[in-house]
Parts: sequence; structure tokens; C-alpha cells
Amino acid sequence: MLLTTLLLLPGAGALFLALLPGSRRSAVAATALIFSGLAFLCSLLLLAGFEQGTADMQFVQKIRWFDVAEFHVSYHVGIDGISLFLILLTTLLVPLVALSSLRVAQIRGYMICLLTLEVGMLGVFMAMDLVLFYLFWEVMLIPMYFLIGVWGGSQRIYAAVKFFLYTMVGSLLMLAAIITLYYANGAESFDFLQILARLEEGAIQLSPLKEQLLFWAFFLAFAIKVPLFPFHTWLPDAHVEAPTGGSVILAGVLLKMGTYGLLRFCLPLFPAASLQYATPICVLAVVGIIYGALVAMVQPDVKKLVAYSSVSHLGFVVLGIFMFNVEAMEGATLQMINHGISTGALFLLVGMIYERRHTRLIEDFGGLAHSMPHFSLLFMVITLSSIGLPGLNGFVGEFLVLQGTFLERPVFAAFAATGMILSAVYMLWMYQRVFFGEAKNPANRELSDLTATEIGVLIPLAILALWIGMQSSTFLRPMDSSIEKVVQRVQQVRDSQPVRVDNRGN
Amino acid sequence: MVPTTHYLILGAILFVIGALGVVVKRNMITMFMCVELMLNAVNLTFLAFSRMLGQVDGQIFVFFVMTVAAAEAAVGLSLIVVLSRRRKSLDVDQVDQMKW
Amino acid sequence: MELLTFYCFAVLAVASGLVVVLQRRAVYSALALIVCFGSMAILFFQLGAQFIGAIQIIVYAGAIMVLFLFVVMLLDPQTELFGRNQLKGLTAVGIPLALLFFIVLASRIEQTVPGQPGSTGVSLVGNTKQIAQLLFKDYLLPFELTSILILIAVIGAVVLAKRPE
Amino acid sequence: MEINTLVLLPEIVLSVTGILLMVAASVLGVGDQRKLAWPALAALLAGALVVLLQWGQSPRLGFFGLVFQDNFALFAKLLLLLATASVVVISKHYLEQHGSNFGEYFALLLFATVGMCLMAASADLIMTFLGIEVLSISTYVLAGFRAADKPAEAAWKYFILGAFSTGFLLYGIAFVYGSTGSTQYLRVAEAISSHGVSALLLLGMALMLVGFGFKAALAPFHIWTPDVYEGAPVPITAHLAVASKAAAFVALLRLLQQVLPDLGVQWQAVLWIVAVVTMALGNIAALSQFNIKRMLAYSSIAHAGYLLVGLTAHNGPGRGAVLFYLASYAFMTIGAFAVVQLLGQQEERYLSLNDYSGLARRHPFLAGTLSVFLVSMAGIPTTAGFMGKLYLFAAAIKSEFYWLVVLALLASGVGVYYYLRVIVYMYMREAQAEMPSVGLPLPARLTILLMVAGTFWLGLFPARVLHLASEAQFF
Amino acid sequence: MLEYYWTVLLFPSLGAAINGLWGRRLSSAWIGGIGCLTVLSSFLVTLLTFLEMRGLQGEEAVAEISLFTWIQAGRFSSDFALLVDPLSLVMMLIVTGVGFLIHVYSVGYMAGEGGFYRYFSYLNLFILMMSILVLANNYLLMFVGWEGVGLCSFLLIGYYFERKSAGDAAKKAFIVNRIGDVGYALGIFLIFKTFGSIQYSEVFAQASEWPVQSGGVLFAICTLLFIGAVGKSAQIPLYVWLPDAMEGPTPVSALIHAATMVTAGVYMVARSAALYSRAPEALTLVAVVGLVTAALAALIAVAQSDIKRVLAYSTVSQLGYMFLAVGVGAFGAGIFHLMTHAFFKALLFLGSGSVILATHHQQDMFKMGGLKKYLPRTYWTMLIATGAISGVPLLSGFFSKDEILWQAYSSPHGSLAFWLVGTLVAGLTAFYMFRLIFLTFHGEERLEAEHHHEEGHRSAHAANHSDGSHGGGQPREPASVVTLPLMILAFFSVVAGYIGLPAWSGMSNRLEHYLHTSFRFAAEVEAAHHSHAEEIGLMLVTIAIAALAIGVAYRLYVREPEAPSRLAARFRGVYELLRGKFFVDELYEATLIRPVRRLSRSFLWKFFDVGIVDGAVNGVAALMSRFSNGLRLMQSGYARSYAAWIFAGATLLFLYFFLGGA
Repeated sequence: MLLTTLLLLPGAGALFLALLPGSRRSAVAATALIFSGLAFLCSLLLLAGFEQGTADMQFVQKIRWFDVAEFHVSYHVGIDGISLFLILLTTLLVPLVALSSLRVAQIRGYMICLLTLEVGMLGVFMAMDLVLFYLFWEVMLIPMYFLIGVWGGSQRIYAAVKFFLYTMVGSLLMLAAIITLYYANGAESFDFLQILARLEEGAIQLSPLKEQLLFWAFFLAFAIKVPLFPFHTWLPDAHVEAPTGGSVILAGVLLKMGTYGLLRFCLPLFPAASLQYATPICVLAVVGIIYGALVAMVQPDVKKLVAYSSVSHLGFVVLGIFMFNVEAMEGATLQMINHGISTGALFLLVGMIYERRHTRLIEDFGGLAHSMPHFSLLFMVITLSSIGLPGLNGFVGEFLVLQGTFLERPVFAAFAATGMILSAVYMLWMYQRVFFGEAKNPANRELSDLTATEIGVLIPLAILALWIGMQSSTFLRPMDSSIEKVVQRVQQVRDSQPVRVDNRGN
Repeated sequence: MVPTTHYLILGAILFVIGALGVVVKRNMITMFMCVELMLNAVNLTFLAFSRMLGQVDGQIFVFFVMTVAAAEAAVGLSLIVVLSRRRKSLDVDQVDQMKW
Repeated sequence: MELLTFYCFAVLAVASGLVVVLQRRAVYSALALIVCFGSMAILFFQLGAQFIGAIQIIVYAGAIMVLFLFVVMLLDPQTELFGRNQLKGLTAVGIPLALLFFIVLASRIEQTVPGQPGSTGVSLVGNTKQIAQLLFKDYLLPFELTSILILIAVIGAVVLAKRPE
Repeated sequence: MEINTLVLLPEIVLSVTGILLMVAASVLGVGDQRKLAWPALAALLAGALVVLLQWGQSPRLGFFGLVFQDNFALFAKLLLLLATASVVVISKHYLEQHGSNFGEYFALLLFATVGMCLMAASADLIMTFLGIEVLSISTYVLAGFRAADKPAEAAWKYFILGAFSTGFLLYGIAFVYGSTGSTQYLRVAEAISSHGVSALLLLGMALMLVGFGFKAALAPFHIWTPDVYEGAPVPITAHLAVASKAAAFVALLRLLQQVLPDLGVQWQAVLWIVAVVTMALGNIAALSQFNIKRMLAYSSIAHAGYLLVGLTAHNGPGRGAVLFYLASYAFMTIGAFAVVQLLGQQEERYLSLNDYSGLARRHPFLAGTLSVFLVSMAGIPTTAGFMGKLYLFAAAIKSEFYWLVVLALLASGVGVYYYLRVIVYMYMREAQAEMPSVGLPLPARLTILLMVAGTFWLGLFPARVLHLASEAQFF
Repeated sequence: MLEYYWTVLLFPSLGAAINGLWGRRLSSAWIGGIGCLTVLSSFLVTLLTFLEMRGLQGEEAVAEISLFTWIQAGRFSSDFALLVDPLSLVMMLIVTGVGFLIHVYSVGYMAGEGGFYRYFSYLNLFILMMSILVLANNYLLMFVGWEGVGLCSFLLIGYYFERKSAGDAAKKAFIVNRIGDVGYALGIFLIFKTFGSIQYSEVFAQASEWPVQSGGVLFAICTLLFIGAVGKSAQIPLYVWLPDAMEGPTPVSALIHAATMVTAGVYMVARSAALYSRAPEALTLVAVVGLVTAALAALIAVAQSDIKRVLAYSTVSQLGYMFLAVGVGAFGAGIFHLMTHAFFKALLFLGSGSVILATHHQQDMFKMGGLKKYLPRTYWTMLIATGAISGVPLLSGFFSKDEILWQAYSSPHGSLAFWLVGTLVAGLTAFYMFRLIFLTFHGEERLEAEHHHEEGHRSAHAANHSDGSHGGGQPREPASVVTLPLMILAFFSVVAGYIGLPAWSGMSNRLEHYLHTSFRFAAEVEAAHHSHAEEIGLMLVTIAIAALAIGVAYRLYVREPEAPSRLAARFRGVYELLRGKFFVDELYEATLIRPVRRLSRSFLWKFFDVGIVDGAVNGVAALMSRFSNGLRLMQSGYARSYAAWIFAGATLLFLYFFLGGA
């Protein structure tokens, strides 16, 4: 019930907002904050009640959705260690975004989109029925589309449409794959856990070709969402044009849905295919890491820079996932959260400065450290978290991914590690150009520092960054069992393969 | 007796002539007449089959086809009247306001 | 004899059909069509469908075609000549298309239909009564439906034509 | 063989009402004519009620084996009746704006519905043919009902091409008759299964496909659709897009799967291609359309393609899915046309996408609801369009038409673009010119809301309708 | 005291937090007080612990304090735990001791600077990070400190962020360090892969059972780790950041870029003695890199005119020495030199800071001269330090450097060539250091009275201005808060050498002995036997060369001040090469940075990303739109053509059924 409540809260908020007159801005804002805040509190209850040490789904609720003739779809939700923190991240980011967006035009529509988006995102992370999953997966495109298209920048329409089409088309094949799995399951149920269990015990047999095709169908959807190089070009446009809140959610949560999908669905459902194609996928991931960083380095626009940096960061996550060992996968999962925090915060920061200066071009800035000390301090902390400074969150994830990768494929790890250098290069170079130097432009000299609200938005993220950096166990322990289960699933298949093709990158 | 095939082939020839006529004729009325020709070809076919099968069902069908043809003719011709009044022409190629 | 009759009227039908298509003036086309229908009526008789043959002449060639002629005369000015045909290509496409269509059709017909008519269990001569029985019993529904159909046609013609343009 | 008059009770009700309407129209004054919408509506709803009462009865034949009464037919009839009912409601406003002959209009609409119902229930090729003709001739007239250039042109094109394709249909029927010795569905099917497939039969099927393809707007027989949809009065366009197409599909489905199941291999192969071409063509061609009616016309072609996927599957779920999708499609399409109709205003002036710029500001209600319909057409979850596609594609996958489904999905991906574009215009662009404000009569508003509700109902809680559809999937 | 030793981390973190978060509202006295006291506390805790553990031997001298589990995933685990052993204690004494002095010095030096609180916050943070680096009980935790000090270095170099050069230098320092860090990180990965743990005790215990092996995984590990050291300790080829780092405030240069942070690499290699001693090629690599760096940096230093840059290159050079030491397996000697170097180099920097303060931020030595009489305390303390670094007998540097040279010669990993180059570098060192002294303090006064620095420091500041002597232009000795640390450091620069007396002196090398516990896992090597006479002989040679160098410096820069420019003119090429620092920066810029940037911008971004990938995406869209426009043409508007389509469709169906399909 808790999960359903969590799912309904933002939905109820959106409905309630729809009934409010749009002219009463403060009431609208308050409503949005209250409902998203309640959702956050609700998700804290999840954390409190979460039982570690089991890979089973928790807080499960399963009711028949419709069960007619050929079709058996259930409303089946549940979470485990993998989704727990992603849900928390979502519920945390949404109120923060709402708080940071109090000054947008047409606030009612904005908040409705935001809350609807939250429903979609939460749904994706908790759905245990494939149709339900697909439903949430697609439905959250709509509010995001509106967020970008209505409240975005000058190229917003192009970006919104591109975002929508890119990701939608990518996931279409997944639908075909889901249906195929359903029939492979004897047309009995779309239930993910049931299908998984049957695959594990061999009650469902997929021919290798079928498994591979299904794998790619799922993979493509997720890879585009991640986005894995070379499917990433929707991202810079979407990020740059989206309003601050949109960018934050996009980077903070939406991208994670791709990697979550890989971890939750691709690997357990199609372990043999995952193993078989791990090498090319890892190559793409590593290329993405380096490529994203190099391209980020030369971006003139801060947002675009951060967008490309996401490509790089998410490359680490994908790399970690396809290492099939606990270290790398836990690192990858943690890195999802990390990226959500640090990139989310970066976009918030960029949004704050954009609100003041109405530009995001690096060359328009300079010397901000003088006029905005708090801003530059927080920006520095987040920058450091983003480049993986030990002691902050980014490091733990990145390190575990690399360590795990090194155990399996040292060469990949070595190449991926250059991402660490490059991330320092582009982030610090940007930081230096924005904050250091003389404030040549008088507009930069008179900027006001952050307001209390803005600081209030950022502080939780900064604290989290430090917390994860120092006490990663808080976040790693709950996911242990779930990750181990995935690893076991893949390893079993690997061990059972008669001839193991040694295609490692060593 | 004349083999059924003969009738059928004749029907086919007439049908094709009618169909071709619809494609190549520019006068709306003639175009429509070509459709009537097609229908007649069909009727011939029906009757040929009807004889071949020794049934009258085919004839019944033809009866209905004729009725329908009559109804179509009424509506079609009034449409032609309407259109030619508007376009001041019977050239079917002039009726191309909506395209692409 | 039968065959000769068949060929005579078949040729006539095809020829007048061709005239319908080839003739530029709608009036001549209409007249040719009447000839075509008439000759087909003969063939209908030959096929034992006297009733149908009769309506073919009375209703089709008679009433419907007269309607056509009427409209042609109403609308088709003597000097009706259209502008340049912009769709010559259509003719060029249409003829091969028609040939192709015909070839396939004819070849299938040739191959599959037995050359001679099958055993005729029902007498094909003087079967009007049979038709009537079928029409008012088994095919009562379609028959009733045609009444609606004609009603529709009437309303349609009225609605379309009566309003001020 | 019994006559079983009750089998056709809904049709009888409609026919009688149609005749009465005309009588009433000649009696009533101009001011009272508009009220004729209500009896028409009542007749349609009464027909729907009858259909509901007939639901679940054991399948039987009526009128000496000419019509079926089975759940399949009943589902289709229900759908057709309700769709026409909503068309009646939106027509009322339209006619008030354009001041036309109410009596004849509604009578023709009812007659058309009779034709469609007979197509759905037909058990004999003669009935099918006559049903199609009753529908066609009514709609030829209706398409040209508004006195203007475009409707006249639309009606003409529809008519001449319709008649042309009828020729093919009839020719096809002739061959089927010739090769099987009967026009009755069950006898034909029996003859085929006992005597096997002849080339003549194939000829017949091919030619009939042309005729049905025309009605159902399958490529390349869809060619009339854009022009006719663009020119016809908006409610009639909705009717053509939804009801007429549904009837054609239902009839085609019955023909192929009940009469010609033994030719499955052949028609599946060809429909596979036709489906792909139709979907691709509809969706791609719609990309460059800026007249909303025309765009929706192409969109409806694409939807015909999706339906064909379910048909090609040739299995029970496929039939259920086609029925379900038709229902979903009815909700979203009628809803969309209802909005388009309101926005089109007098003489259908405002139909260009540019006229939709900034609509969200001017008419949030219309913009919002139209968005829902478009999103549903795009097949985004929580809407009827998604559920419908899910079932269609599932049915196809059940028959292992994987690539067909993949192509269908890709085509629907292309389609998303132009649906979104309308939303772009409505929400993300500023209005370019002053537009007269639009009146929102209550019936139209209710219809739209009903369609929105239906779109979400089928998208979120499809169980009820799905259940009906699955009961209807057996002949 | 040991159980409370974790407080050594607590104090500086508190200081950093208080100053960082609330420093804006505190007076500068409070800020400075907090900054100094926290470090002093750390120092005292360390000192007490050191005294407490001094007598312990063997395993008893090693203690681990586990604070909490930091990262644990799968097989991988890293605690946040401190390793207290002689090596870390010695390092901690240096870090906190010298750190404290520099904090005190900073109170004077930085007085009046904007962002005073920021400065002390960073400085405390640095002490914290350095402590973590030193005290970590595993490689990963060391990496925390390792990168942490890099961060502090970045922040402090960029302290004068308004100056573009400072920002550039800060960024460069961090990034170059990162390059090394990646090597280090890979080293950690390999260690974990090899030993299944990254904890020193575990790794070393396992490694101690390995034979000394040529090549192999140990070589790889050591090389990777050494890459990290090369970055951190500014060795070839990653030394380029250190000279630029002089953009930071002078005390920072003293603390971070001379005394402590840059020596982390040496510490790390020494810490990993157990690994390095079993990988002879790695040792050789370390030694060679160290030696070449020492020589090269010394050569560059000869031609520099900026006082801090000379010191910077000197630091690079001296670090090379330390690597030479550890590279020949003389880990103790390396640490010994690390310690003495910490004292005298910190002193040199602080002294130069004092000079810079007194001359209103003049850093060009050729614009100084004759400052001896104005800054006597600074002069004498700096002279001591210079003596120490130059190897003047009986000063601390003499002993440590001599130990290194002797080991370079005598160790089984060493050779005569090592010694020879090392000795020549020692001579060079003596030369450029005395050149510095002579140019700065001797000769005629070349100070421009009206010199006012323009850039950087924003306001009237610094201790010597407080008494209102600003307008005078006469350099004056800074306040005692500045000079006191100088004197303390001078004291240690003199005496620190006596804890590591050479063997021939007959007294025990107490440092060596003390540190032995920390190196107990290192492979024992059979040392070739050398006589004391040999050692003394070599030492005398060194002394002679140093003396000669000092003499030459005296002659060139005091007696014949015009001679250097003559020489420079004659050996123009060489001079320019040295002055231009071998143009390594330019080389990197031209071969690496610019090509990569250009590649990224014009190829990857503009061409590949926007052109190819996005172009493909948009191309599909454009293609669709073109298709669409094509398909529109099908809809010609002519009913006849529509009929033709239908006819064609029918024909196609026929053809399909009768030719293709059935």
C-alpha cells in the first residue's frame, strides 16, 4: 500500500492543482510543495521499513489490473535494493525542483507536469509487471515534453520533439519484446517476477536467437534513455533547452531509468545475450566516457557541458553494469544516485545563475567567485563531487565501477580511467572561466548571491554528496542482496555455458 | 452451348474496357458510364456462372446489382450536375481543388 | 448458331464498349453504351436469364441510360471541348495496366473454368417464377433493403440538386 | 431457416426512424428542425440497447440465412451505433452553423448506419454488397451535404471512386460465386474446405480485397481518403473515419476469417505487405500535412494499417483486438473531430495548423482534450490508443508476425511526430492572428468529455470492453 | 594517547569547518587563532603519541585505529582506518610541525588579505588531507588524502583567483595531478586484483612472501603507483605544474609545494617499500626518473630570475633526489632527506616570502640586491637554509644528501653513474642557491623605490604595512610573527641532520633505525661491502664540488655582476633553453592540449556529434519529410489518377497472387 500511496500522492497533487485557479501562484506553489513533500516523507517510510539482506521485492502490492481472455496484466509494484534509492532520489529531487521553480511563468501547468512526471518516474522504478512498466516508461514522456516545449529556451520545440521521438521510438521495440516474452510465458502473465523465475528454472526456454533479439529490443530502449554513445544526441538539446527543473529531473532521474532498466530487466532476463554482447557494449560505454568528456570540454554553454558530461558519467554506469560483478554493479548503482545528486545540483546551480544573467555561455561569465561567494562555494563542492573527488559521492561510485571493471577487463578500466582526468579538465576549466579571473563584465560584478531558498535547495544535495562520499555503506548495504542476485543469475549462465568464448578486453 | 469461358472472357474484356475508360475519360459523365460498363460486365459474369452452376441465385444477384446501379446513377448524376454547375465544366481534371 | 449469335453480339458489345471509351463526345458514348447494353441483353437471354435480360433493356438501357442522356444533353454543350489533357501519362499507364490486368484475368479464367457448362439441374428456360419466389422469400431482406437504397438515392438526388448554389 | 425478425430489430428501428424523420422534416418549421437530432439520437441509443439485450444469446441466423446474430456482429453494431450517436450530437451543432436540411441529414445518417450494421451482420455476399451500397450511397450524399466547392468535389471523388471500386468488389463476388456455387458465407466456406482452393477463387478474393480495401482505406486503395476527408463536413468525416471504416473492417474480417479461412496463407501474405505499406504511407504522408482534417485523414489511413495487423494475425485475439481497437479508435477520433469541428467554425474556415497556434491560451479545454485524443492516437500509454495497439500487436506476435509488429511499431513512431506537432502548435507557439472565439455548446462539450473519459477508460480500465471484445472474437 | 590519536584528524577538520562556514563573521584574530591552534593541537597529539610509542619495537610499534567502514562492496572493502607506525609518525610530525609554523607565519603574511578565513579554512583542510594521506592504512584511503591535498593545492594556488595566471596554474596543478592519480588508481586496482585487498598490512604481508622478481605484476603495480608519485611530486614528465603553482601565496608554496604535499610521492614509495623492493626494474625506473628530474630541474633553476621559481625548480630537483634515494632502495634515506628538506625548503620559501613582503611583492631577483642590511634576520636564516640545501657540512642537508649519494653509489640498485650525476646536481644546487642569495641580499641595490605591484593583491596589507611605513619604499624586516617561524625552521635546518648520522661517523643512524619497523616487509638485499674510507672519499668529492660551485656563484654574482649576461650571450641557445624551462609547457601545449582541444571541437563535436550522429538523426527526419513530400505527389487531386491507383493496386494484387505468391 505504501508504494501505491507514494504513487498516488503526486498524482493527487496534480489533480488538485488542475482544479486550482492558475492565477493563485502561491497556493499553486504551496500545493505542489506539500504534495511532493508528502511524497518524500512517504518515501522515507520506505527507507525505514526496508529490510536488508533479502533480494525479494518488498512493499509488494499485486492486484489484478485486467485479466481478460488472452491478457493478464496486473498492477504489481515492489521495490528492492536497486530501486529503493532511486525512488528516494526522485522524491527528493522533485520538491527541490518545485522549490527552485517558484518563479516560472504559468506555474500551475509547470507544477502539474512536474507532479505527473514524478508519478511516471516512481512508477518506472517500482513496476513489476512489464506492461505496467512500459506504461510508466512512456507516460512520463508527456509531461517532460511539455516541460521542455512550453517552458524551455529558444530552440525548445525542436528539443522537445527530438527528446520525445528519440526516446519513444527507441522504446517501441521493447513493447514488441515484452509481448514476445508474454507469449513465451505461455500467455499467462506479464508479471516480470514470474517470467524471471520461470526463465531461471528453465520453464521458459528462449532460443539463442530469440534471446538476442529480445535483448537488443530492451537494450535499445534503455541505451537511448541512458544515453549510451552514440544514441546521445537528444540529450544536449533537451538539456540545454529544458527549463532548470526539467534539466534537473532529466539528468537526475530520467537518465537513470535507462541504466535501471538494464540492471533490472536486460541482465536478469537475458543473461546469455548480455554476456555475449558485453564486449561491444563496454566498448561503447568507454567510448562514451571519453567522447562525452572531450566534447564537454569544448562546449561554450555551461548546460551543454554538463549535458555531455552526463554522457560520460553514464558511460561509467553502463560499463559497471556490464561487468557482472558485485563491485562494479554496486558502484554503477551508486553512481546512478551520485549522478542524480551532482548533476541535478549542477543544473540547479546553472539555473540560478541563468535566472540572474540570462545567459549560459561560459565566456559571458568570469570572476563570479568575488560577487557570489556562496554560490561559488556550493558550485565547487558539486563540481568536485561530479569529478569524483575522494570523500565525496562521485568517487565511491566511480571507483567501485573502475575497480570492478579492472577485475574483469583491465584494459577497459584503463581507458575509462582517463575519464577521471578529462572530467577534471572540463569541469575545472569551466569553473575557472566562470568563477575565477576578473569580473570584466559589469553585470557579473553586481550579481546578488544566493537567496536563502536557493541555498536551502542546494544544501540537502551537498550534504548527501558528502554523506555518500563518507558513509557509502548506508547506501550500499541495502542493495547488496539485490545486486548479488543479478550477479548470480548472470554468473550461473556464464558457468553453464559449455564453451566460454573468452572475448574479454585483456 | 457457348462455353462459359467465352462469356467470362467477354465479361473480362468489357470490365477492363470499363476500368480503362474510368482512367482515361475526362468527361465526368462518360467516366460514370464506364463504371456502368464495368457493372454490366460483372452482370454477364454472374449470369454465366449462374448458368454454369444451374442456379438462379446469380440472376438474383444481377437483379440487385441493377437496382444499385440505378440508385448510384441517380446520386451520381445529381452530383455531376452539382459539380458542373460549380465548375462550369464537365472536365474531371478541373476538379482538383483538394490535393497533396 | 448459338456460338454465332454469341460472337456477333460479343463483338458488338466490345466494339460499342470501345466506342464509349474512345468517343470524345459524351452523347455518342452514351448511345454506344446503350448499344452495348442492348447487345448484352441478348447474351443474357442466351444465358437463360430472360427476366434479367428484360430489365436490362427496360430499366438499364431504357431508364438509366435515358437519364444519362438527359444529363448529357443538359450539361454537355455542343462545343464541349476540354483543354489540353494534362494527364496524358495516365493513358500511357492505363493501357498497359489494363492489358496486364486482362491477361492475368483471362489466363486464370481459361485455366480453371471448365469449357462446358455443368449439368443444369434447374431449368434455365422460363425461370422468372423461380426468381420471384427466391426474391420474395429467401431474398426478402435484400429486396426490402433495395427499397431503402432507392429511397436514399431519391433523398440524395433531391438534397444535392435542390439547394441553391 | 427462419426469418427471426428480431435479429434485425436495431436496423428496423433505425430505418423506420429515418423515414419518420423525413416525414417530420417536411412538417416541421425551420426553427424546429434542429430538434430532429434528438429522435435520431434516441433511435441510435434504442438500437444500442437492443443490441445489448441481444448480447450473449447463442449465435443464430436470420432472414433465411442472410444475416448473423452473433457477438461479433453485436459488438460491431454497438460500436457503430454509439459512434453514430456521437456523430449525431456533433452534427447538430454543425448543422446549426451551416443551416442545412436536418431531416434528410439525420435520415441519411441513420440509413448509413443500417447499411453498416448489415455489413457487420451479413451472412451472404448479397447482403454484404447491399450493406456497403446503402452505406456508400448515403455517405456520398452526406459528404457533399454542405453547399460549397470542397464538399462537392469530395462527394464526387468519393462517389466515382466508390462506384469504380464497387465494380471490382462485385466482380470479385462473381468469381467467388462462380467457384463455390453460393454467396452464403457458410456455404462458401464449406465449399472451399471440401473442394479446395481454385485460381478463380483467388481471383475473386483479390478483387474483393480491392473493394474492401477501398472502404477500409488500405493502401493503395486509400487514395480517395485525404481528399474526401478534407472536403466532407467534419461530422461526416468523423463518421467516415470511424464508423464506415469500422464497418468495412468488420465485414472484411468476417469475410476473410469466416468465409475464406482456408485461404489464410494467401491473404495473410498479401495483407502483411498491405498493412506495412498502409501504415508507412499514412504516417509518412501525414508528416507534411498542415490541414488538420487532411492530417487526420492520413492518420486514419495509418490506423487502418494497424488494424490490418490484427486482422493479418488471423486468430481469436486478433479479432478481439481489432474490435477493441475500433472502439478505442472511435473514442479518440470522434473526440478529435468534435474539437476540430468546433474550431473550424462557419464554413470550416479554421482548419490549418496555424489556426491552432496558441490554442492552449485561448481555449485550454479544447487544447487539452484535443491533446488527449492526439496522444491516444500516438499510442502513448494510459490512453485507449496504447491499449488498442498492445492487443493488436500482441495478437500479431501470437501468430509470430514479429517483423510485421516491428515495422508497425516503427511506423507508429513516425506517426508520433505529427500528432506532437499539433500539440506544439497549441501549446508552444503564440497565436498569430486574432481568432474569433469559439462557442462551446453543452452537447458538444459533453460529447468531448465523454470521449476523453472513454479514451482514458479504455486506456486504464480496459477490462470491461476487452471482455466484450473477447467474447465477440468468435463468430 | 594512541586511542585518541584520531583527534589528529578532528582538529583540522573543525578548524576548516569553522573558518569555512562562519569565518566571514569572525575577526581575523579569531580566524588565525583557530587556524593555528587546531594544527598545534594536532602537532601536540602527534608529538605525545610519538613519545609514547618511541620505545616500542617491531609489531608493537605499529597500531591501527579503525574508525568506520568506508566503502565495502562485494569482495572489496576499505575501512577508514589509521595506521600509526614510525613512518607515519615521522611524517605527521613534519606535516603538523612545519604546518603549524607556516600557519603562524601566515597570520602575519596574509594579514589584511580579502578572504582571510578562506585561506585558513583551506590550509586546515590541507592539514587534514595530508594527515589522511599519511595515516591511511590502505591505498584507497591514502588516495583520499592524495586527491584531497591536490584539491587544497588547487584552492590555494587559485587563492588570488582574480589573477588569470593563478586560476590557470590552479587548474593545471589539479589536472596534471589527476593524470598521475589515474595511474595511482590503476595501481590500486591492480593491487586489489593481485592481493585481494588494499590494506597495507594485508598486501605487504602477502607480498613479503613473493620473491624478488623481474617484470611481472609487481613491476606493473609499482610503475602505476609511481605514475601517481610522479604527478604528485612533480617529476618528469609531470613536473610542469609545480613552478606555476608559485602563483599561490608564498606560505602555501612553503607548506604544500615544498615541505609536505609534494613529498607525498616519496612517502608513498617508501610506504610501499615491500612492493618496490621486489620489483628491481621499478626501482630503477624510480631512480632514473628522480635523477633526471633532479638534473633537469637544477639546470632550469640556474637560469630563472624569479625567486620563487628558482625555489620551485629547486624543490623539483630535491624531490628527484628523494626518488633517487628510494629508487636505490634506500627508503630511510629518502625519508631523511624528505624531513630535512621540509625544514630548509620551507624556510627558504618563507624567507623569500619575507623578502617579497619587504619589497612590496617584487619577485625578480635581478631587481633586488643588497637586502642583507635591511633584512638581517631573513638573510641569516635563509643563508642557513641555503647552506643546508647546498650540502655545506654539518648542516642538515649535508647529512641527508650525502646519505643519498652514498646509497646511490653503494646500494645494489645503485651505480657510479647515479652517484656522479647526483654529485654534479649537488654542485648545481649549491650554485643556483648561492646565486639566489647573492642576487637577493648582496651586491648593489637594484630595487626600484617606486615599485608597486599592480596585479593580485588588492589592498594594502601584510604585516610590515601595519606600522604605516608604506610610503617609504625602504624594505623593512617583517613582524616577528613572520620571522619567528623562520628562526625555528633555521634551528631545525641546522640540527635535523643529526638524527641520521652516517655510518662512518661511528654513531648510529637513529632515524634509519627508528623507521626500520615500517620497512620490515621490504626485501632484504645483500649489500655489497664498502669501506668507510670509500664513503668518506666520495663525500669529500661532493663537498669540494659544492664549494667550487659556491665559489663560482660568488664570482659571477658578487664579484663580476656583468659576467652572467656575458655568459648568457655567449651560450645564448643553452641559456634560452634553460630560461624557457626546456619549453616543456609549450611542447605539451602544442602536441597534446591544443590538438586534443581542436580534435574535440572540430572533429568530435562539430563534425562527428553534430554532423554525423545528430546529422543521421536529423537526416532520418529529413528523409521522412522528403518521403512525405514525395507521397503527397501521389495525391494529385485528379480523380482519374486515383482510379488508376486503384486499378494498379488491383493489378498488383493479381500479379502477387498469380506470379509471386500462390
